[in-house]
Amino acid sequence: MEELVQHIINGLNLGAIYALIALGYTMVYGVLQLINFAHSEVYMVGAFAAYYGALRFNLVEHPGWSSFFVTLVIAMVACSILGLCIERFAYRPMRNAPRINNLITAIGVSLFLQFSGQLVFGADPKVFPEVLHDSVLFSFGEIQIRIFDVTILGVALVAMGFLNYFIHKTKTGMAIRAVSFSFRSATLMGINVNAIIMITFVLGSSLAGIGAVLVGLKYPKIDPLMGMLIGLKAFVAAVLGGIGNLTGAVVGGLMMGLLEEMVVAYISSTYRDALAFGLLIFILLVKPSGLFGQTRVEKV
Amino acid sequence: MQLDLLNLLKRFCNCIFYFVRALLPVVLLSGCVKNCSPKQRESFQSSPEILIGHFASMTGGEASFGQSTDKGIRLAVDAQNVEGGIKGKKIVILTEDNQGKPEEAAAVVKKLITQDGVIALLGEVASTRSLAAAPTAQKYQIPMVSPSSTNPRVTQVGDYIFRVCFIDPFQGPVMARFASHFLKLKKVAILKDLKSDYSLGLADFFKSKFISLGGEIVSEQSFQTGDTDFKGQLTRIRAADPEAIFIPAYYTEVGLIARQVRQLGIKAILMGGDGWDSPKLYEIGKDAVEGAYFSNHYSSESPSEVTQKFIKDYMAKYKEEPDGLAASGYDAALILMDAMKRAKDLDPKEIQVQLAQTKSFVGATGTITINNERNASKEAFIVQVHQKTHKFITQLGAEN
Amino acid sequence: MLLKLENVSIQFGGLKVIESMNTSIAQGELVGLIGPNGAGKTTAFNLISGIYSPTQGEIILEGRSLKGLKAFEVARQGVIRTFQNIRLFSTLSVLDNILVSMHQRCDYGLASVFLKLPKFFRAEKKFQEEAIKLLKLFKLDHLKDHEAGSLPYGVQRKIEIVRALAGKPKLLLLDEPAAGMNHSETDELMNLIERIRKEFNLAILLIEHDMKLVMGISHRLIVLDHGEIIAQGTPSEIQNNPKVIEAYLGVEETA
Amino acid sequence: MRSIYGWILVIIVAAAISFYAQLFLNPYLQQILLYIAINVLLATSLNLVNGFCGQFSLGHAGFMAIGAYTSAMVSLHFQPFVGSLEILNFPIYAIIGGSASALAGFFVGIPSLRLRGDYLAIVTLGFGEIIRVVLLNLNVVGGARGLYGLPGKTDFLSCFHAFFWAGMTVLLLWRLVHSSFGRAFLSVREDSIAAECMGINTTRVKVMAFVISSFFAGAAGSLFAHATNSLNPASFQFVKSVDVVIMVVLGGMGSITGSLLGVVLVTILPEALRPLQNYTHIDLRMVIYSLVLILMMILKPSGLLGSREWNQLLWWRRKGAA
Repeated sequence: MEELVQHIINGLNLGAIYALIALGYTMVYGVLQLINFAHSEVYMVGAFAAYYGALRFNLVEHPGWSSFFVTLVIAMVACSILGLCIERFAYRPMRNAPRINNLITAIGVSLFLQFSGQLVFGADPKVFPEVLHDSVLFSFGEIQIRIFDVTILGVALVAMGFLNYFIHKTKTGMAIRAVSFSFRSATLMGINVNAIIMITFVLGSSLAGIGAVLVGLKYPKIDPLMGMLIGLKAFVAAVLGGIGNLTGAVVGGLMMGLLEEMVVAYISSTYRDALAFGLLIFILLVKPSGLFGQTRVEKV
Repeated sequence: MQLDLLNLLKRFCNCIFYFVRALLPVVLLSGCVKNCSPKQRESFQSSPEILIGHFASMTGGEASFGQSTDKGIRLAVDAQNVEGGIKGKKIVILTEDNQGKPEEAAAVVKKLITQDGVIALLGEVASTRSLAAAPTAQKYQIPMVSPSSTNPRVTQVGDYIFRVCFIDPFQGPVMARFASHFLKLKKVAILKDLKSDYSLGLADFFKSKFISLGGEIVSEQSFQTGDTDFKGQLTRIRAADPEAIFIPAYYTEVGLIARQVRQLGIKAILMGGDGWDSPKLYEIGKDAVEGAYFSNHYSSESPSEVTQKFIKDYMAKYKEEPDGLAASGYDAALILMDAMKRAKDLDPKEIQVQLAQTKSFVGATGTITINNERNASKEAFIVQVHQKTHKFITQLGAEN
Repeated sequence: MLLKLENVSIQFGGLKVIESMNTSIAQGELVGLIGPNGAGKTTAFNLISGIYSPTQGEIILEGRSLKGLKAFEVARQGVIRTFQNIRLFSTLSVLDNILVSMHQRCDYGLASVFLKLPKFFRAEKKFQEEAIKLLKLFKLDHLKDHEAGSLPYGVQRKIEIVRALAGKPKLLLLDEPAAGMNHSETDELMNLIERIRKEFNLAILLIEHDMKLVMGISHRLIVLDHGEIIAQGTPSEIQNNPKVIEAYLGVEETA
Repeated sequence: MRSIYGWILVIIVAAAISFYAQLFLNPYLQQILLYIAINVLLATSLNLVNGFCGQFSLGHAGFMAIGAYTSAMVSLHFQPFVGSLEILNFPIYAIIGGSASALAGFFVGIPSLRLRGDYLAIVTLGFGEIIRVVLLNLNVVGGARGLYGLPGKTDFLSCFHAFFWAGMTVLLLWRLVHSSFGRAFLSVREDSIAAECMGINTTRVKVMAFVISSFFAGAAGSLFAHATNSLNPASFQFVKSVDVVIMVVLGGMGSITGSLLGVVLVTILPEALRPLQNYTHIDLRMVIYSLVLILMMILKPSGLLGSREWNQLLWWRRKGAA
């Protein structure tokens, strides 16, 4: 029985990280109907920005909550800047090109960031600075709750809470939702669509930055290709929950984390990735728009 | 349908134009590439430099392995060039990237041999890419020395394929003998990397030997290169309560695995293979890898002055500590150049003959003798991780 | 009786869009379907052409029920429609647009396509000639290689009708063919519709707001309001039917 | 009578290329030429689904993998012709590989064709990844260790065989697209609801496109397996599907000539950039490749040839297309 609880804790942890990154995919898709493949690379750059930032301000010497938050801010700022650049130079010119061209551009940007990352940061894996010490908070029997587990869940919940508040309670949030419902009518209603899209990219990218720091602390190995696998899984989670729907991304992320953990724990670890995609295909065939997405009926 | 000759003719030449138009770029490119680097075989003697090809994955998933090997090779070659090269000729290393893809490795080796006219090949770290390239090297009779492919089948491709590292059937049992004789272990778990043939090979040979020595494999789990979370597999291993966990993988994953082993409160001893050898192992693993054992080509503490000289030169040139792959690359280049020095002339056939006769060559990774299967028979070092250093424990030779 | 609707109704969620429609269309008859905006005319079209399936009731074509048939099976039974907002294959040429509807009658298989057997050439020639004959009827054959999407609005409307005709329909559903046309074009369209009805012995169901056109050529009219048929009959009967006037013009405020 | 011209032309061109390759090109460039032939099969077949039929598939590498592994397993155990006639085995392997992956195309096509646009892309992407993971775990096909010792040489005959397949694929797809079926594909791309109302069974048309395209992808897989004499799941990653999609999109969606151009460019660009490395000492190839891709998408969204074919480009055969 204790094994199960331990697996659930691991699963929730993994799921929280997937959810944070999935939110980035969902927000950009909501606004631009674009699968932002480059989002996984924004996450990677966030991790490296935190790495170099922590070394630059030698936060490693005195780890603790203050330097943890400084690293978080560094990563969020770096990711937002990168997100803005991608939107400005790669996606804005493509605004009214056919959907497939947007997808190819997104893949192009993702490949570009991967390979230039290997050149700039070097291909060898680096060690993420330990800005926060990990220790067992409390444990009963075999089960252990560590500081990192709590921080990850805590920071993820705070970030999602803020996002939820921002999207549903503030004016800009309403504008973002308007743009995601209908691009043209939002422009007619006097919403500065470019600004809204930039804000969406900033929000999505900073969430990826938070995810990067959390992953960096828990799994302190970073390399230029770290974004690929976790990005694909977070994207699958976003689609699972219903691409374009915020709650869907969070639920999808948590579900993905838990299910992956359970498959590895009780079935066989070899089929872990196959599970992720098998689940995705099953859900999409049963409910094409994902768990929370609303089916868009094509009007004749 | 009356036969309209003119229309027929027009349609016919349209089709010709259609295909020629599609193939124009091919003709253009190949033409230009062909005559801007015409390297014919006979000109080996006349060409001013000795060309050695190094095919490696400089980008893609295993870029850091390819790059370390390349640094090791260039260190050895630059040192030799300072002493006037070989037979008065400067040695040039042509490194081509195969992005970690087997089919690219095959194409790149063909380029190095037939277009650049290399007289010898160094490469590849991973057995899958060595196996993809070996048939080509054998077909054109260009000697190929692999620094660290441990799959036994690589050298069985042909008599022009050599390696300077031991093979899985040797390294796996060495660790198994160490575990059962030295550490007196009975219950061991295995965690292997599904996507790497190096890991699968080592795990299988370790398992068969360990069981034959009366040991028991209590749990066998696997993961994939690039994974970061191993809690699921490790929780299952914890349930099997092993005395030790054998993790035949590269240091890139082992550091993280070790941390999570300790986080889950598993006290088992950690064991591994030559893939662990890198200063980054301790950087990532911190105290989780303290006291872990792994088999390796050499120990950075080994008294042999060739090893110490290698470490000193490497630190001087690249300002970072070398890892096992760099040491293997260094030795592969040294052995190849040693064979070139002994060869009558720089003909690949001659070099192949000399390579086969390499006897007890003292390299950075210990004394290497190329046996008749063209593998390196050498001692395996068992080392223990102690802070940043890998403390020398013992040396185990082949089964006596 | 070509087509019979037996208390057909459909609801989206709670909203009853069509309320037990009972009507029929005879062979060769031209029936006008009129009613204020949002009365459910286009939904009725979608029901008959198989895009929506009715929640209750039955649609019977020549004695056979269309229940459960997909839109393409209904089309192959001979019920072909045009659309309110033009849905031509815009990047294809006019000729290709017409040929698409003939695909259902294409008798050659993949083998004859890959090996270009004589059967393929014969069928293609037959289709081409048929299509050009139809286009000549509408005096559009000079545009056959033009991109359909780049042609003027009125021409695109006609092409959509030709495309429907190419499917050899028994019942042709025209959804506001004269929308956005001026008087002279509407008159020309009226004669054209009359001509094709006679020449191809078609039954036509016509949705139209232009009363001059509808009253002019319809044999019978069905008036739809809020999803219910409030009146059926000849144009003259409908013109002074009080319910129809009320539906269109609303009731005077009694003092 | 006219139907044989196509085949004669294919044979002539395949023979011409093979002669040229044997006489002038060194083995490295012959290998690249073989990869071009294989990519022609992949790109033109994917263009049928993405370009002509408007369905967006990101799992083409999965179909190629099925074809490659099925034909490799067959060729390891079953060689009907031996000695000089050995070349005749390879068309059989290609057909077996193609049919196996056509079957897979049928089973993937039926459920996933209810989806539209991005969702179909995701399901096909998922399918490609599942195939790769299954192959990794199947020890009977060598798993991560890979499959070795497949027959096949890069000599005149195998080069001719590869280019014969490439030419045949272009010819067959050209004829298919210029027939009534082709118009059915295009109508589904333009407006599937309107097509359905004109009597086109859109589901059957989409499944047919999927099955034909996966047949040629399977055949390409078989050619690939016997050109490199070894197979490893690492060659069929998601990046491989992306490469094929890039060839189709760069060349021009809905233009077979465009795909040919896309294939030649995308296969040759990374190889042509290799010499650049000696000057810059760092490997910029992939960085330049992805930059070219982004710039192409911004400057010429419809691809090099848009949806125009070669005959529309020639001045004397100008088809009135505006």
